[in-house]
Amino acid sequence: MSEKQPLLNLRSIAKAFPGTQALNGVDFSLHAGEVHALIGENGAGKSTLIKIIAGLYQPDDGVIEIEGEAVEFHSPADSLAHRIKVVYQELDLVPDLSIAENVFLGNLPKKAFRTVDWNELYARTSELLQDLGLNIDPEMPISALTVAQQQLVEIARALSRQAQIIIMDEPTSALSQSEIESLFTVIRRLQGLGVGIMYVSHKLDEIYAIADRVTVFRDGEHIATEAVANTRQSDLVTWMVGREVKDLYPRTPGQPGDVLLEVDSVSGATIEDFSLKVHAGEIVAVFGLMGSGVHNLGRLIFGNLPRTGSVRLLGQEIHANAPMDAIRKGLGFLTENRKSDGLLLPLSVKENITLVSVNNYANMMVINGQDERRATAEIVDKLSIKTPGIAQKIRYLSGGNQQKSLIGRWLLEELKVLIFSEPTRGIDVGSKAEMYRLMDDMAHQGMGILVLSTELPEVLGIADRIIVIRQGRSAGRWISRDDATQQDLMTAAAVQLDPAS
Amino acid sequence: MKTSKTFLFMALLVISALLLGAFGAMAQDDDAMMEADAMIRAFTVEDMPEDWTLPESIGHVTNYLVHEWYQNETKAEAATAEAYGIEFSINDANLDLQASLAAVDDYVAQDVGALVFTPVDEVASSPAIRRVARDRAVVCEGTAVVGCATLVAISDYTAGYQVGIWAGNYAIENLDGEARVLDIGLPALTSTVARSDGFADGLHSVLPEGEIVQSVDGAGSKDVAVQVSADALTANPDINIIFGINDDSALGGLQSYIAAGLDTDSLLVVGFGCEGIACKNALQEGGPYKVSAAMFPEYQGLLLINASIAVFNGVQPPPQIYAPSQPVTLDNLFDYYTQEEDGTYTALLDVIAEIEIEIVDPPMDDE
Amino acid sequence: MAAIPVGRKRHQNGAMRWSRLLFSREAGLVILLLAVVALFWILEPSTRQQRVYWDLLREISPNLIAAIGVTMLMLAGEFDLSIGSMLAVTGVTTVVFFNSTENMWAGIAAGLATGPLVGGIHGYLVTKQKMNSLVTTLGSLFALRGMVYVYTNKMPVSDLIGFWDFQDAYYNNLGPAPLPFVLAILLVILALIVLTQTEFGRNVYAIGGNETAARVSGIRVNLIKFMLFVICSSCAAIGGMLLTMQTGSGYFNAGGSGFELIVIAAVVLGGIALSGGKGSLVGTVLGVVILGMTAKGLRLMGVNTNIQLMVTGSIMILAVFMHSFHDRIAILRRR
Amino acid sequence: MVGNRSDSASTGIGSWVTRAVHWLLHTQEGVLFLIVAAIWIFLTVQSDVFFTGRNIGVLLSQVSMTAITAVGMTILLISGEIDASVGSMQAFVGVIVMSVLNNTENLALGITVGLALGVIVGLINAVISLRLGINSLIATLAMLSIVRGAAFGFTDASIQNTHKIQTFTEIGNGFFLGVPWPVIFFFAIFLIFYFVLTRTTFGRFVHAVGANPEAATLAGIPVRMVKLAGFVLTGVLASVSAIILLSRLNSGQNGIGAGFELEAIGAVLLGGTSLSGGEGSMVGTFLAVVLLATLKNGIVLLDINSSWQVTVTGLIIIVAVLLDARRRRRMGQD
Repeated sequence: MSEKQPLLNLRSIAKAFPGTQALNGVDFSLHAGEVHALIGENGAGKSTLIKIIAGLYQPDDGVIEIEGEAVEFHSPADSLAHRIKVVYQELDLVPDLSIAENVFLGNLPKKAFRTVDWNELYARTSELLQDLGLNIDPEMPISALTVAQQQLVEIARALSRQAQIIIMDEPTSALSQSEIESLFTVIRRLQGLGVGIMYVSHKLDEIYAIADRVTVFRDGEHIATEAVANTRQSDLVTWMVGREVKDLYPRTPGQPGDVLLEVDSVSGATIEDFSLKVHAGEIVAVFGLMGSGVHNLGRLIFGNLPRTGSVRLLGQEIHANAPMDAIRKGLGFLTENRKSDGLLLPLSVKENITLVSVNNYANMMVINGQDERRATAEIVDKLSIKTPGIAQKIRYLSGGNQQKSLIGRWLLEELKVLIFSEPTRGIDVGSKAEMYRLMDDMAHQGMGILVLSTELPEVLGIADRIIVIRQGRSAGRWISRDDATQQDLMTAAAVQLDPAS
Repeated sequence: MKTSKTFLFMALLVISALLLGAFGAMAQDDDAMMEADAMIRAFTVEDMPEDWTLPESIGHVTNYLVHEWYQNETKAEAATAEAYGIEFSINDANLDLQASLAAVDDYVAQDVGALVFTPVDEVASSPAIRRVARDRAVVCEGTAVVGCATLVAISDYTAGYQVGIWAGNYAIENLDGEARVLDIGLPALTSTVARSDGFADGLHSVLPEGEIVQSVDGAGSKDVAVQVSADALTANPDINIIFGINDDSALGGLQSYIAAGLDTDSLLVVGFGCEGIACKNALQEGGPYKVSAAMFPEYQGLLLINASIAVFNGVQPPPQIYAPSQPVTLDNLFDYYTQEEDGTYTALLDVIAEIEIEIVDPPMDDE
Repeated sequence: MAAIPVGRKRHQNGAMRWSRLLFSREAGLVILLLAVVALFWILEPSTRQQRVYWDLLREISPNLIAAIGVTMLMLAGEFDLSIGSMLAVTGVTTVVFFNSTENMWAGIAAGLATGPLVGGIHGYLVTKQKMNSLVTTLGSLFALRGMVYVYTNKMPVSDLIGFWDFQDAYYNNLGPAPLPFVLAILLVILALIVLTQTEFGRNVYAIGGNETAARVSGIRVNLIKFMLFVICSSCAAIGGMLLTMQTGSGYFNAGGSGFELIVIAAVVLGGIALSGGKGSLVGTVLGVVILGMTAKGLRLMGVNTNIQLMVTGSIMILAVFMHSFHDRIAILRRR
Repeated sequence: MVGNRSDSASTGIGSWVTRAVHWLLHTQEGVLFLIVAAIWIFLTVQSDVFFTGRNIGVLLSQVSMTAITAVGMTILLISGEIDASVGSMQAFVGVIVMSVLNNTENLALGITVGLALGVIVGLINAVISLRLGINSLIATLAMLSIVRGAAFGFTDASIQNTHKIQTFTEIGNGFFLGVPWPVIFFFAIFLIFYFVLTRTTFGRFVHAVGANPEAATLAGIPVRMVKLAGFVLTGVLASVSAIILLSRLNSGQNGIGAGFELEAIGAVLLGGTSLSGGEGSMVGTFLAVVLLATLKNGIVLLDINSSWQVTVTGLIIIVAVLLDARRRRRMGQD
């Protein structure tokens, strides 16, 4: 450890919420010019810690020290005053304000009578953005930017406050590989300027790429802090899940059966002329970068977006624009946006799980409560969803358990093919492994699985056959699991794709 | 209840003082006023003085045209104006004070010869009316507003007093001399307060032990009246007289009485206005609704147009031109109206014009 | 990737701004207003006089002033339904103080003070107690109106002293312009400067656009919302003061015929999104004028009040549809 | 989560009591129930006539119109939409049904026409909100004006009862086994839709489309149809209220129903239904409606100045929302 005074030092921080002890006396320190990664499964207490540092929560116990001095944060303003800036996972931008106003939000340059100094604002924003390699008009509304550009605006916001401590919460979750690379470049530059960066992520490879030290939390406890160079990936995983995860990708391919799903020259949204087939007992993956259209593909096949071309399930045509028809014929779709497109947050676990299949427990529209509860309980058991009861509101479950509930929603239907769009986005390592095992099981039971993903290790680990999608078209041929290499897929996906545009 | 009475009284006092102040200066010549009053009661243009000119247009700002009273009255105004060859138009404020005052401005912008004004609120309309009345003939309808050249209205207190006497006598003859009254009033307007007061005083003049058991605010509309009277009737199921400051209030009270499952044989309902079909039908049914203080909108419409013409010609009428009122019952209804085949009623204007009214003044020293 | 000189960019933006203006919501509203005026010009001869328009400006002044506060509040994503009842609270308070203190300024001060008082209560309940503002102010719509009813016993409170200056001010003019409208426009300009040129104003937009973002950026969301509730009720109080001048009395039922709905309709017509963060005060002004002109035109034509309602309702649907259509075009243009 | 273990262990009365206490203290319905109970006890002590069959009958039949409309509004609000046009519907349906009855003397026809009007206005609301994509609050506020205008366009006078159909008068004023018919309608409608909302797939879909329309679409639920059904249902139930009101007033009146929408929506919100959709309770609506009616009834029974009705209604709304907000914060929901 460095002998220098740390920029930020958190000692035995504790925070409880009704029913849970979110943090139980954890420590964390951050030095100038350091990238210190914080990892842990969902529910480990990472986001609670971030919110405490940001001044959104007040700790029940413990000390926060900035350069050796104990401080108390009563509001985000206090935290910002100590030049701490959090770059949140879910982007905190105001869509209808200009880029410049977003960068300087809460801190606009002013002239006489507390009016905004627009010239100063735009000039300084231009400078900051150019520093980050972003050459855009600061007067444009933020909604005109791509997600990656918005991410950079968030970082520009941190720079605008001359933050000396920047906390990045899952900064790469919406970025493509090349965009991640340019983010890392920015991080290294900030490091050189003496900024301390707390880097929160699920992606272990990123930690090896960028971080100096790593701290692991589990269930609100501090487990370990080590120099990254001295740790192996398997150690990290063991610390996070509290046991050894031998094989994250348990795929044991079986013999593919008949063709179940046939997608023939489908076009629509950003997709042009895309075809694929999924056989029984097979896991097929479509890999693409963000913006490649890989997510739209799922919606086109499922009939949630207008399309041309044909989609057949067991030879039967699935109508465009009618998810109902797809479901009736045995096709399911697990969306990539769990919160916005999947969960019914105000409703119970039961109601979320039986959303699609509720008709099966109903006679003349009247629901048989007993049947429904029994079916739900079976699913909860089978997927080992952690919940105090099936009547619990789903908003209180962790991300992984929410995702499992959403899968459970489809398991109650007699499906032939299930489309998984980003099956493990935002869930922790332990749940990931369970998720993959589940997909493997489903394939062995004769279902066809179609995975749409932007995560390369996942695609390589779980799929039997892979195709790459680039700018809405298939890029290259089908590759079998055994022939696929990280290099090939990345090249196919990224070539000709300008990250900044 | 005591404080509210005092309050009412104070307000009445203030308003009368204001009225007196406004008209005091002009009250030089009673004879001239009586003459004006007589001229206003003329029936045709021929009966009017030869040197009078007719305004090109007359506008009427009403406050609640949904009500049958205003519909029948404005119909009569329109018919009279048409007979005279005057352009007549109506603008309805629909109980919105702002809209009412804006409508006054609009008539000024249209440069109407004379303005008939029914206030949404008598006090709040006064500044606007005073301003407009400086160079324009403004005649108030129903309720007095300071600034109007004159008011065309019945004597609310008198009309209430008359039906009060009628009700008292009825109670003596048919209700064993017992009168326990539910008063469905409207405290917002002085005219409707005067109706309730007149009724109570009239009743007491023949039946001193008669009792106003409860006074509720029916807002002058049937749905509110039904609601508030239903609760009042459960609190006091022995009520045997319902008085309403208009027919809707009275009929609403009756409706609640029926819905409460009470015996309608021992009930008397006293209405006010009898301007529309509802009252006349109810009288003919022979149920508990036996009497209403009729105000004859068909004749008031005519008076309003005549008064407007008089003021337009610079004549100073008395502060109030009393329109006829009369307790009507099934016995005398057809003295004043004939019923047409389609069920509608036609007013017999010449009979109505002959009704003699003796104004009863409210006691001023009632504390 | 060379940096573009700042100067050139400015220039470019000038052209961009003009095209933005041309395709803005406000441009659509101006066209709608002109269409309404032209229609009445053709149909009703009396609308061809100047004084009709001066009358119009005078009569919409209370609504306009109240709409300023509602706009600012709605931009931050909150609501106030109680403004109609505020008119009565202010009026009655003012006149009661006229009569008891016999001092005009004391009455005016007391009347205007009701704004911050009621707004402060709303602000406290919404920001500290985390109550939903729509339901809270629905409650105070009834509570305030009821208190006025109880206090006045539904009798108008008249100015017994006779502050004629106070009453005349409503009908006085500054040059050709009605005094109330001059006041309203001054307040509009002030609010416009606050909203577009000060940090406070930009923070209002930020809160409405993304409250979490505003919060984590150190913007004191609760304080700003509290102030907006105070501003909104105060604007309604000023509106109520104008009505008190016009009527020379405290009317218990002032604003009781759906004043809040008329104002909110005008604000929505002006393009303020119900979800907050979007729209401009200029739109609100146009919205108030369009609704006022429609009502006035129909009144001058002698159209029945309830038919007026139908026309107003249809115009609202048309305008809101126009806005949503405009939003879609704007998204297309951006692509 | 610790408590659950002991719940399953303790059986019978113990767990029942625990659950009842939880309901009373930790739900909006429970809080409302406690307020209603307190006021009922107070009024029973204060007034001899309050807790009599007749007064309760009056109280409930007074509120039946608001209640029936509020039942539809609860469903609509849970589905994430709102209908402000129900106030004008009271006038519009009233004048038309009365005139149909007068002209045809056919009760069934009159009621059918009334319900059909509910369907039509509901459909128009649905088309404007769902098809044109206009926020339903704004769309139906506009419809509030338009429907009122239509009522006035139909007739400028109130329409008196000239058909004298006895059964029609019974609808609003009659009794069945000593219980007023409006109360029977109200309870029947409440029970039916309580069942529909909590025990049927339609009810489930209503919750789903309100909670997350996109998720509902992806689950194969016809979101627009469900919302449309909500609009139509609200329209029809507003018509039912209008017909009962018509019978009680015995005449079709143009001016009635102003502010009725605020009363109905206010009751639903007071009952704990969320403005943002997905969450709501029919029982809460029921209790809220009864609470508001009790206040009005009590104020008249105690012969307090009726202006207090308005004040107290407002204050109760604020207090109930305050309690709910505090409860939510205690539960850590915000």
